[in-house]
Amino acid sequence: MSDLISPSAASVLIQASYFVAAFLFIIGLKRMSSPRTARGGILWAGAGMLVATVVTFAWPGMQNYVLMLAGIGVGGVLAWITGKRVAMTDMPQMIALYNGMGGGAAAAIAAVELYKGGEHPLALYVLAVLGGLIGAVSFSGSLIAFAKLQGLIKRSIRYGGQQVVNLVILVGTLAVGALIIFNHDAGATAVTLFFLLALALGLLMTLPIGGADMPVVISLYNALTGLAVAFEGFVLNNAAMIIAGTVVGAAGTLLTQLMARAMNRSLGNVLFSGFGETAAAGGGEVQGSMKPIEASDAAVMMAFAQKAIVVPGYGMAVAQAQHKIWELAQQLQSRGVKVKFAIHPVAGRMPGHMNVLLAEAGVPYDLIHDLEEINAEFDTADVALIIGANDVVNPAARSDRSSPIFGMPILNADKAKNVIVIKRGQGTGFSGIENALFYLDQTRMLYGDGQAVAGQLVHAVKSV
Amino acid sequence: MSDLISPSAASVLIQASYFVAAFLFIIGLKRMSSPRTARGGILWAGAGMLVATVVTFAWPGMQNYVLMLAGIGVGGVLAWITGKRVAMTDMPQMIALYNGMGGGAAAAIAAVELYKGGEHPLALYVLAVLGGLIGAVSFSGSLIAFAKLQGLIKRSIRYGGQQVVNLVILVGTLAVGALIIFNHDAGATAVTLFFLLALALGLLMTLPIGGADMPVVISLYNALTGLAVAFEGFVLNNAAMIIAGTVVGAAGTLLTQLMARAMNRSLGNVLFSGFGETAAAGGGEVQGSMKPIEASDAAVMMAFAQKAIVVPGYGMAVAQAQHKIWELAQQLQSRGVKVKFAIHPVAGRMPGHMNVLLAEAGVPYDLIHDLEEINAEFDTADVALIIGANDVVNPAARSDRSSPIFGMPILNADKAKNVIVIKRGQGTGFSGIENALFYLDQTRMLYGDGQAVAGQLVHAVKSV
Amino acid sequence: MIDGFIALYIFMLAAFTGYEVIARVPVILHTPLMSGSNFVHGIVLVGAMVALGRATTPVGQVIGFIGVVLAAGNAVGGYVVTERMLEMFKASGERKP
Amino acid sequence: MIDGFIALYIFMLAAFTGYEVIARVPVILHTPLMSGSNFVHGIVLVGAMVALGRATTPVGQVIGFIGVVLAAGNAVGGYVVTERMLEMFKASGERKP
Ligand SMILES: NC(=O)c1ccc[n+]([C@@H]2O[C@H](COP(=O)([O-])OP(=O)(O)OC[C@H]3O[C@@H](n4cnc5c(N)ncnc54)[C@H](OP(=O)(O)O)[C@@H]3O)[C@@H](O)[C@H]2O)c1
Ligand SMILES: NC(=O)c1ccc[n+]([C@@H]2O[C@H](COP(=O)([O-])OP(=O)(O)OC[C@H]3O[C@@H](n4cnc5c(N)ncnc54)[C@H](OP(=O)(O)O)[C@@H]3O)[C@@H](O)[C@H]2O)c1
Repeated sequence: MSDLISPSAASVLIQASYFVAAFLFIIGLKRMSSPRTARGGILWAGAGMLVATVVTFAWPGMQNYVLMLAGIGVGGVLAWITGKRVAMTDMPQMIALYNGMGGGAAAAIAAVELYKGGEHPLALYVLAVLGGLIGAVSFSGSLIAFAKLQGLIKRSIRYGGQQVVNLVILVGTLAVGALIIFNHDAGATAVTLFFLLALALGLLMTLPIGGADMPVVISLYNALTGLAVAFEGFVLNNAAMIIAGTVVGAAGTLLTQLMARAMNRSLGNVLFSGFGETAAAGGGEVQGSMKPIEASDAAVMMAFAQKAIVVPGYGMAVAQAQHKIWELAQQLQSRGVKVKFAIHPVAGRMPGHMNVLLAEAGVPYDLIHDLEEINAEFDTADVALIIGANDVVNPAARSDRSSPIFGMPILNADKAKNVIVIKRGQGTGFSGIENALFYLDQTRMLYGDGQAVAGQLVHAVKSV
Repeated sequence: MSDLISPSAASVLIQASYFVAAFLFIIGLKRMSSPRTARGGILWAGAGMLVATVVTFAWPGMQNYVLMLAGIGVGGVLAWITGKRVAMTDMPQMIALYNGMGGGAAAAIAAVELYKGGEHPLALYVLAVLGGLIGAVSFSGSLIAFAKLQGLIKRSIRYGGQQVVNLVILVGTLAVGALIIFNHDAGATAVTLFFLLALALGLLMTLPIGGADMPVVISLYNALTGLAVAFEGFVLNNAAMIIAGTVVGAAGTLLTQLMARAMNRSLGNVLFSGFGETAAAGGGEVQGSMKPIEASDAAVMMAFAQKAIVVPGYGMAVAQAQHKIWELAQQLQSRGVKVKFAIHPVAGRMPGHMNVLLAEAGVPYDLIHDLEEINAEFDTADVALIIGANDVVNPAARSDRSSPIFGMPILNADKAKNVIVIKRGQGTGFSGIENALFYLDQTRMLYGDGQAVAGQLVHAVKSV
Repeated sequence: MIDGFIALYIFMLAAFTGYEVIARVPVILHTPLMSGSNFVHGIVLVGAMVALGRATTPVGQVIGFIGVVLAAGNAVGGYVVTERMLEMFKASGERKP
Repeated sequence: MIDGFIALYIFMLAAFTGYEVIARVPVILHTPLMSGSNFVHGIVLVGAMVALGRATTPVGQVIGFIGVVLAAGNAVGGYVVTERMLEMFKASGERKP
């Protein structure tokens, strides 16, 4: 195809297409950041990507077209299949995986250029090396994040002096990088060593971070991949990469901060000071006892309520109970109960986790309410049904200064006339602390796996 | 000074300073667009301007330094004095004036380059010509806007076929511009003719637009000047001009739309369809009669109120009554009356007009409330004191479909127990229509100039 | 190569654009937006294609090929996942087919 | 001169930046912000200075001089007016000296 077009016409076409792609990416991201227009946004960005990819085949003086098509085929088909098949609850790790691949690709570009060597301006070498470093860290780090969330790595590996070791490796990587920058004859060994060190750095940085902090870490690596792509864009003199990469780098940085803030943590805390240690169990003693209830009794209670508020949490995701819960809600609605869903901003393990799950189950989003919208309404609710939520309804956040979650706004489920809590046993939530809500007079515990219990409730309500 | 620095060091210094300036401009605008940080914004932007201006003296190979300093001195000092002296109510026309000067400067740059001629890429000529056209239109147009708001031009000059004439002139200007672009030997006559036509176009486009539409028009010319500056920045290869100009061009375009929307008009309507015709008097008949009241009686009514809401409008600006009104409010406060100020988004003749005036008089901004905040409170107010407002409290906007202001949200002053209206006589407001509020049973008219009447009220309240 | 200061300008402006475009995004869109921006840097594919296309040594070809595979995975996977997530954000009216 | 496509990119990014930076500005800031952005295009002063500084003919010098006068008026006037307007936006607490 590239033979049909004169080199200069091809290059104007390519440049113009890249311009259009960069424009569409920005428009797409803009639309994706507002709920009303979000669905269209990905289509715009996708169109940009398609245009940019297709015209790149016309780049003058290229070879290896067969390899290129094969590569796109292999990578594209695998990603397509896995992306289509993955369950909604497994989204975060898939994002980590695809993001890591992008970082790896940026590192590969850097490797190709650095192995090639040659006389280039200093700035170009600096950018190639930095982009390679960041890309490689994002690659191996994202793979670890994937493995942790997928349950392939179960423990967070920690040892004394870990941060010192990581710092030493970072310095070593930078030293080898500097060697490559200032001595263009450093040779293939140095380049290989550089990338091995960078990959090790990403690995070791990510291993100690707890699985629950992963969404923030993934978002950070996402921003880093953007930056790596931008740097390699400068190296290849490719404006689309520069702009898309930088835009993602900046947007991703902000997003990372917003996510950390929504979880009531600082980014530094996620990455370093705690290095992923989930808060140690703490907080004051709890008075009273937990009072169990049977599904049939809970069903009666709900069936005759005027208004019920459902509070889903991480346990609903684990149990995949969202479909059953929606069935239950519909049952209740058909009996005239007013049902609303209350979603805490950090319920679950990723921002918007519950929204995505409920949306998947078909819950219309006008039944779903934010913390600010619904908190005043618990007063007037006859039943609050807590399913797999714990920290986000813990009143200690309001009152107990010594609690690790003190200060986090919570859903005021304790204000409802009756509270029913579905969970498997005495397990604590993410923060590992006791929950006084479970011991209140109006609270009843409905033990069991979320999905199973919800199924029982559906049956029981039918036969009321 | 420029002799002390080697050309290349100077040019890096200049480039770096321009970069810093562009960065500071963006940060400054960002801060100016939020009330909390607005005051700092102009300082950041100002610092950027200072840096850019000072380093420009080091530009290699320049002459005419004396002329340059003289020019900066003359323009700067005159602007400084007028800017410091102008009354707050006259701000819009001063903004128009300074903006016009910027447009004129961009046109001057284009003129210098075009008179010089020479072989340059086509794109450069196109940009020089377009920037010159836009800058010249903005220059003469802004001067007309200034003259109108300053009261130097009293009538809006209109005649049949006006738009056709303007279109012909536009086409003519573009034709001469094209001649200059494609024939570099077109010579000084063509360039002179081009600029004369462009200046005439700005003049003729602006003359028919009514004074009250001027804020929108000024904002539009502001955006255009930005664009002209950006284009001339491309011509001079000056990145600071390109970026600052484009940013202002885009920000100004959005601002113009927002302003037009806040006035419940479309931009096209302001510029073309109405070409500034203020809405013809219309709307239904009004029942009842206007009932006058004396200042002393009005003072008693207010002094014994629990809660009074002051609604200022354009008449307060005309009468410069804001200081007296604040004195009155303080008098009332010291008698235990709860006083609030209610500001409609388009009260007065420019967005934020009333806020600036009240701020000038020293009214703390926590007493000042937006339409959304305060509208529910009129129900509980004993007195609504309307001073020089008319359209923004006209209930026809709520109920009368035939009214030209139908659909505009208004301040619900008619819900207050008593309404006192200060105005000079039977004059209508901007839209030229009757106001049913003035005929309501609970409304009393307090005739006279705003400032004088407010003074009488202050006296009368003191002696209650 | 794009000249130094121009590169800086582009970098600054793109960073401002990225930052401002997603400022004030609601929490529920954090994950889809993370996924969407993840997709956008899949543009690295065009760079990987060029790197592979210009590679002449076997090492270059192998690394270039790996780069293309990874980049294609980023782009395609990012798209599919984002699209699936955003597809779910519908109001009750839209749901009934 | 900045190369064509790069110029386009800068233009696009600067336009996005300008647009996004002031999106969602409250009505009361419309006039000060108009004045503030009016000040920012006062940067035309540096262009006018260069145009005058490189002018060799009397015509060029006269027009260049006019340009500098006008541009300085734009920059200085824009600053003074904006600063005065923004100076007034204070809460009641700040007012008492
Ligand atoms: N959303 C985010 O982006 C994000 C990211 C990282 C961390 N976090 C943190 O995660 C926490 C989220 O709070 P949350 O209230 O949603 O969850 P949570 O506090 O982690 O509590 C989850 C509860 O679900 C129960 N559970 C687990 N599996 C279950 C199953 N199969 N069936 C029924 N119940 C089950 C557990 O008790 P049993 O073991 O007794 O069943 C546990 O008490 C917050 O502390 C937040 O800061 C959030
Ligand atoms: N804010 C903006 O950005 C903007 C821009 C353009 C247009 N507008 C339009 O302007 C209107 C603003 O409404 P508004 O209620 O503020 O004003 P208005 O409807 O224009 O009414 C002003 C009233 O003030 C009275 N008045 C004039 N001079 C006075 C004096 N010296 N002392 C006392 N009263 C005096 C006039 O009546 P007398 O003659 O009887 O005294 C007149 O009825 C809206 O229609 C709006 O759409 C606003």
